[in-house]
Amino acid sequence: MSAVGLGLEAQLVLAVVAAIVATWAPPRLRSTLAGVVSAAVGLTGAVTGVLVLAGSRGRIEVPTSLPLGDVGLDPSPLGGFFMVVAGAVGAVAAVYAIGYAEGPAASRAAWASLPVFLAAMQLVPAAADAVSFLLLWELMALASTSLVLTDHRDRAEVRQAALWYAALTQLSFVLLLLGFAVLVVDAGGVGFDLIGSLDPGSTSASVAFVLLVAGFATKAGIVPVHVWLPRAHPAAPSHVSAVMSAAMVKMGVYGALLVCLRLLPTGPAWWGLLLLAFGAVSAVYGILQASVTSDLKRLLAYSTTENVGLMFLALGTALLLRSVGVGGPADSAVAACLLLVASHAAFKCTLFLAAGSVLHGSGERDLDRMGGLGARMPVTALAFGVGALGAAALPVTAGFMAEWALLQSLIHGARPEDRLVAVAMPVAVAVVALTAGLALLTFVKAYGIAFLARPRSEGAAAAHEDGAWTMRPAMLVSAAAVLALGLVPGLAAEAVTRAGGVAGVGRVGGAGLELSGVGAQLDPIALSVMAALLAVPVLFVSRAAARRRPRRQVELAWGCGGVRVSPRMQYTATSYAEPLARVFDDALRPERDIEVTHTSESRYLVERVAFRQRLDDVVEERSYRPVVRLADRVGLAARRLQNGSIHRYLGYSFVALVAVLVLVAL
Amino acid sequence: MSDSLYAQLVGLSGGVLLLSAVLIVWRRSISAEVRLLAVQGGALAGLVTVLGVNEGSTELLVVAGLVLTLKVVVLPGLLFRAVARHGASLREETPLINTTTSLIALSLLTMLAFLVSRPLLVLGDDPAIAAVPIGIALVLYGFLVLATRRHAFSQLIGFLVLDNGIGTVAFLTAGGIPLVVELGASLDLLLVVLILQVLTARIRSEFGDADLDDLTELRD
Amino acid sequence: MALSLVRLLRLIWTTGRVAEPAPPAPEPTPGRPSALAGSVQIRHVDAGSCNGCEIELGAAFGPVYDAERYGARLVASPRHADVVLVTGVVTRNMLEPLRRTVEATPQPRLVVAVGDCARNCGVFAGPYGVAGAVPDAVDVDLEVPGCPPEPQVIIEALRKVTGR
Amino acid sequence: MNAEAAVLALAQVVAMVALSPLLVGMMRQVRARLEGRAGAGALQPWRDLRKLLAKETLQAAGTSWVSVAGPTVLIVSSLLVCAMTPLLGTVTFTSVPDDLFVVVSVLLIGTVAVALVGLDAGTAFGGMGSSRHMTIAALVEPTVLVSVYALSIPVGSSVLSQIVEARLDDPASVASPVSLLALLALAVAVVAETGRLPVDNPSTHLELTMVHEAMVLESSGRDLAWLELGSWLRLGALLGLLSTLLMPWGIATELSAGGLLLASGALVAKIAITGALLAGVEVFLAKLRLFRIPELLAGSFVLAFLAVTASYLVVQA
Repeated sequence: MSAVGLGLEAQLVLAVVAAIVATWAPPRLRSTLAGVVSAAVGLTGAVTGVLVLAGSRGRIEVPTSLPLGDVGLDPSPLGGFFMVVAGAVGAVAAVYAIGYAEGPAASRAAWASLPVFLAAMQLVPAAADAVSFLLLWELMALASTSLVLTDHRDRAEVRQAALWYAALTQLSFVLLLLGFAVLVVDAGGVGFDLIGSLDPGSTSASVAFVLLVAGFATKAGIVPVHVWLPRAHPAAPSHVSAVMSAAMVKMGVYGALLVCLRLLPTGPAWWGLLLLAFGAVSAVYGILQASVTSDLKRLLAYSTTENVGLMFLALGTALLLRSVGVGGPADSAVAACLLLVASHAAFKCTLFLAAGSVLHGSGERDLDRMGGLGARMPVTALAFGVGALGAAALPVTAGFMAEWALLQSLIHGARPEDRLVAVAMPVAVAVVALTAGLALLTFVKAYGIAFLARPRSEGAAAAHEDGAWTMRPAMLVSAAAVLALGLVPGLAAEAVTRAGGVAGVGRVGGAGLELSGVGAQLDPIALSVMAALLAVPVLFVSRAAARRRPRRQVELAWGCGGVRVSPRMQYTATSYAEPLARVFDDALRPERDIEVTHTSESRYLVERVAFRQRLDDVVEERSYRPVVRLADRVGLAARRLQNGSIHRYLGYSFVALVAVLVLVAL
Repeated sequence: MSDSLYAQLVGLSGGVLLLSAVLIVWRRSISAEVRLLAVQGGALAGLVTVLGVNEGSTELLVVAGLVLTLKVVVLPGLLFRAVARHGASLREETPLINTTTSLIALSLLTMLAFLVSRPLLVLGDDPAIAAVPIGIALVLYGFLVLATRRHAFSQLIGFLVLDNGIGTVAFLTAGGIPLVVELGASLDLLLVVLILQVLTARIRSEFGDADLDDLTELRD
Repeated sequence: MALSLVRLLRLIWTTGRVAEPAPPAPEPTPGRPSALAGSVQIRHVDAGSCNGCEIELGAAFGPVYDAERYGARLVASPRHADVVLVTGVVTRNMLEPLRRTVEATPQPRLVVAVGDCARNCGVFAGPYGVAGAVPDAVDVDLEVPGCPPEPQVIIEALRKVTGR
Repeated sequence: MNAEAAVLALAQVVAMVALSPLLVGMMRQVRARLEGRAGAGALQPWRDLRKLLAKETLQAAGTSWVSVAGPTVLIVSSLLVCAMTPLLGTVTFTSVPDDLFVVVSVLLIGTVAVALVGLDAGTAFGGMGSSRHMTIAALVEPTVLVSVYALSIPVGSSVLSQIVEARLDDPASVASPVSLLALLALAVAVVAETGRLPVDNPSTHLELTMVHEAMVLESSGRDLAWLELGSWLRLGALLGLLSTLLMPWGIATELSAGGLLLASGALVAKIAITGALLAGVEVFLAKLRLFRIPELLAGSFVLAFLAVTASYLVVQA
């Protein structure tokens, strides 16, 4: 058996072992043992993925007792790329969870679900045919639902979230089932290679494309089917949120790439336009919601919608450009999409783990109640800071390189001759720019309000990060990946080339990235060296000045001479985003409520002012509520049909039988 | 006239047409909008002149002169007088959608105009044809103003922008609508303006305001 | 707008320079911190003034006297300031804020008491709301007499610090 | 190639460090003269800087390393922008091209550094300034990138030095509608980024109206010196870039002592003209209400978008 095949089998075996260990180990050792084996599952996945990317192949068949046949696994380079991403995130999160898991998160069920979830997720991109893909997909969905439910006993919103998640994830499954069914009927077989030989120009291909992309978009959290994300992420334990956000939603992106690059590679222009449009809307909507929310994990969840939107936008650009025969920029767009996947995995994993650490150390998830955590949780602050830089796409982090590649392909994709492209490209540039700008604000807010200034609550004041020794190294490793992908993106160029099947992505200088298809290159190390050299004279002058007059600590910050200085006078996350919320009033529709209580003596004197602001998800409010209400009403109406009388039920059956017979006769 | 100069002049007048329309949407003060409308009329007259000189057509030059008198002198003059009667500080304070959104909508409408004019490309690669999207964009801008402004004067201005857009498209594609048609249409417009002016003056003297939202109550 | 633009342009054109010619520079105060040569940022604290001194101070920084030409500038934060310029008697409510403001100013710093009230309570000596004159609250380096002091006098004091 | 680029970058950094304070001084002087005042002279910012470096630096209890490092990060990012933008010449490093996206991102590092400094002290005004500053920065971004997109279409590259060289070769393109619209949009963006009127009033003392000033209220001594110099350098580099795009003449396309000298003279003249123009215009402007600023930025965005459309029309004609 080849090394790849061995790796695939090892993941399955290790997952089973981990589940058994989690079930049987004594509670005291459960987290450690199950965590180590789960990490091994992730690590094996990552190594297998690397092997696949390095060029080796391997196929295994896992017998099942289902009539559909065996599960066939044969990862393509594209699948290998996603295996690396999912495996690495899984391993880091599992190590983190050893220290983090406590209470319900350390229960038997939770620890047994995690390795199953990881293995299923890592094997989804390895599936060689539609049936295996769907089976693994469903396993991943079930295991993740069980993980979201971890905390269901203590928090009502967890049950609510799990319900939403289950409903949408099943919707996704149904859409995929239908989509694959259309393709399989056309191709006469379930193998991906067989499906890949279909003609993408046919109507059925377009139907399948729409169904499949809709299904994958649901998993990926694209607007308007993103509503499970901001509910499930805050509900799940943080390491699970990290895996779901950094790796699982990527399976939606993988699916879209699978359809667009492998199964139906040369589609018409409107496919690209469709992806681009939904990507653009998701990117802007996601980051807009993220920028005004003050629940840290909800913020990160919306930022995931934003990033997945950018990935879809990149993919859509690639398809659109390919359909009009613009090869170089299209290849860079695919590369940008893959770079976005890798960078988002790195920084979102870091951010969720750090958010978990904050929750663990201070008990707070509301940014409005945090503050001053930098001094109390230095490692968390460092990791979150690096992750935030990545999410804000600032040099020299992973996010920056990915967004740079995307913008390069957009700029060089300009084709005035084709008006569709000519209109789509500047709109996309504007969308990416607005997204980048808002992401900057969002993460300055998240970092600045949580980690700087003074604590806004007792929980934040008493925050600490001792204990749980595995959390810190996990966060640091993840943060290091953010920097590494940003500093030496050239090293990932080879992987991206193989995975996307694209040309013109190479290495330049030390480990800089070159997009020769669009004639652009950038070496982040050289940029950092330049910055360091320029910093030398500045630091020299600072030192000289400091020698003459050293820095002096004073007791109070300047508060206009005020005598009362309370931490409540600081800006909060809500007030920080207030100007933005006002600018985008029409899109966000916040509900504001100001209540002024006057003193009893005079109505000119104010006793207290209460301000309340509610920001609901507009999409959810407008499009889901009516559906849910309708379902409720239909349900009520249906109750009249079943009144418990056996005669009536038999009557229904009889009527149905007659109806069928009549239909057949016709 | 050399080809490149011709192309540049067409581009220039097209640019002024478009820019003045953008500024009309941007500004709140109605007297400023009227001034911009005059500038726009001037640009339209300039465009017609350029086309006329290029084709050596006296008829077009005459039309240019008429456009100039009507759209730079007569119409803005009338509007100015009306605005002055209402007090010079007349402003469109609360359009139905705020200015920021209108401006964003403008950029999308521009792109739409550019996109829908794709079939016109078969008419040739004359600079005049390439500039047709500008005319379509003006029509769309005019409609936007017409649909989103509350004040009767702003609506009138939107209507005039729309008319300029139709004129631009017509001149660019057909080398000009026949003189009679243009004259007839312009005279119609003049009539509309006069009637509206009389009406708003009456409404104003009766109700003290010309805000269209308040006018909806007149039904009852 | 177009009209007001033209009008403003004409105003600028016809007005020209209103700043009066600079009087000769005074002798710098002995012991003035050499770091402050040519550039002095001022944080103004109204510790309980009748606003007479504020009017004169406003005039000193207005176009006619133009204190800025000597390198003096009003700033918003004591962290940016070199001189804390205090006007008025120190009321009880302002005692602590005044001390804090001086504390918040980085070294080298000077405290300038402007007006008779600031120097010795002036006409406001004695009432229960007054904690005392400025020297009673903080160390004063320079005093400007007058009730209110004329802009030239205030500027002269500032020029002694900037040395210009 | 790289050695020449290094020399040029060094020359640009030195020139900008020397010139930016003078530019700010000159702009204040222009404003003073238009207001009928005598003015402190163009050298005043240099005097302020010297004094700030000699003063004590205070640090309030509870502030973190951000307050210490932020000012340095700002100035280094500004210096990096000066080194990368084609101000004196168009010779660039091969592996770090003066791609406008990279330049903008480096600028944003500085923006973020100042915003965090504003939040660090935990004062009400610091947070307020930081929030406003980031809101404006976020909304400016689309205008900047779309106008760059418009400028890059005729050249086929977003590398600034190539855009400038193309403009040198074809001076007529400078006056084309595409270029004028894009530059107008970019100018509004620069005004917003550098906190000039009508977006922010750099000389206000009223905390509630502040944007940039509110964030640095807590900084003193050399921290303040770096923050001030950093934002002056930013203003200088952006005005320099704008004027180079508008008037590309005099810039050195290859490295020589004479060319560099000529380019320096040209740069001084260009920056002086644009700076004086900006200061002159500012006299006629009042600060906009914060919630009117999005209108201004949306307007500039439309201009940028029109520039893109115009570029398509031009390419076709």
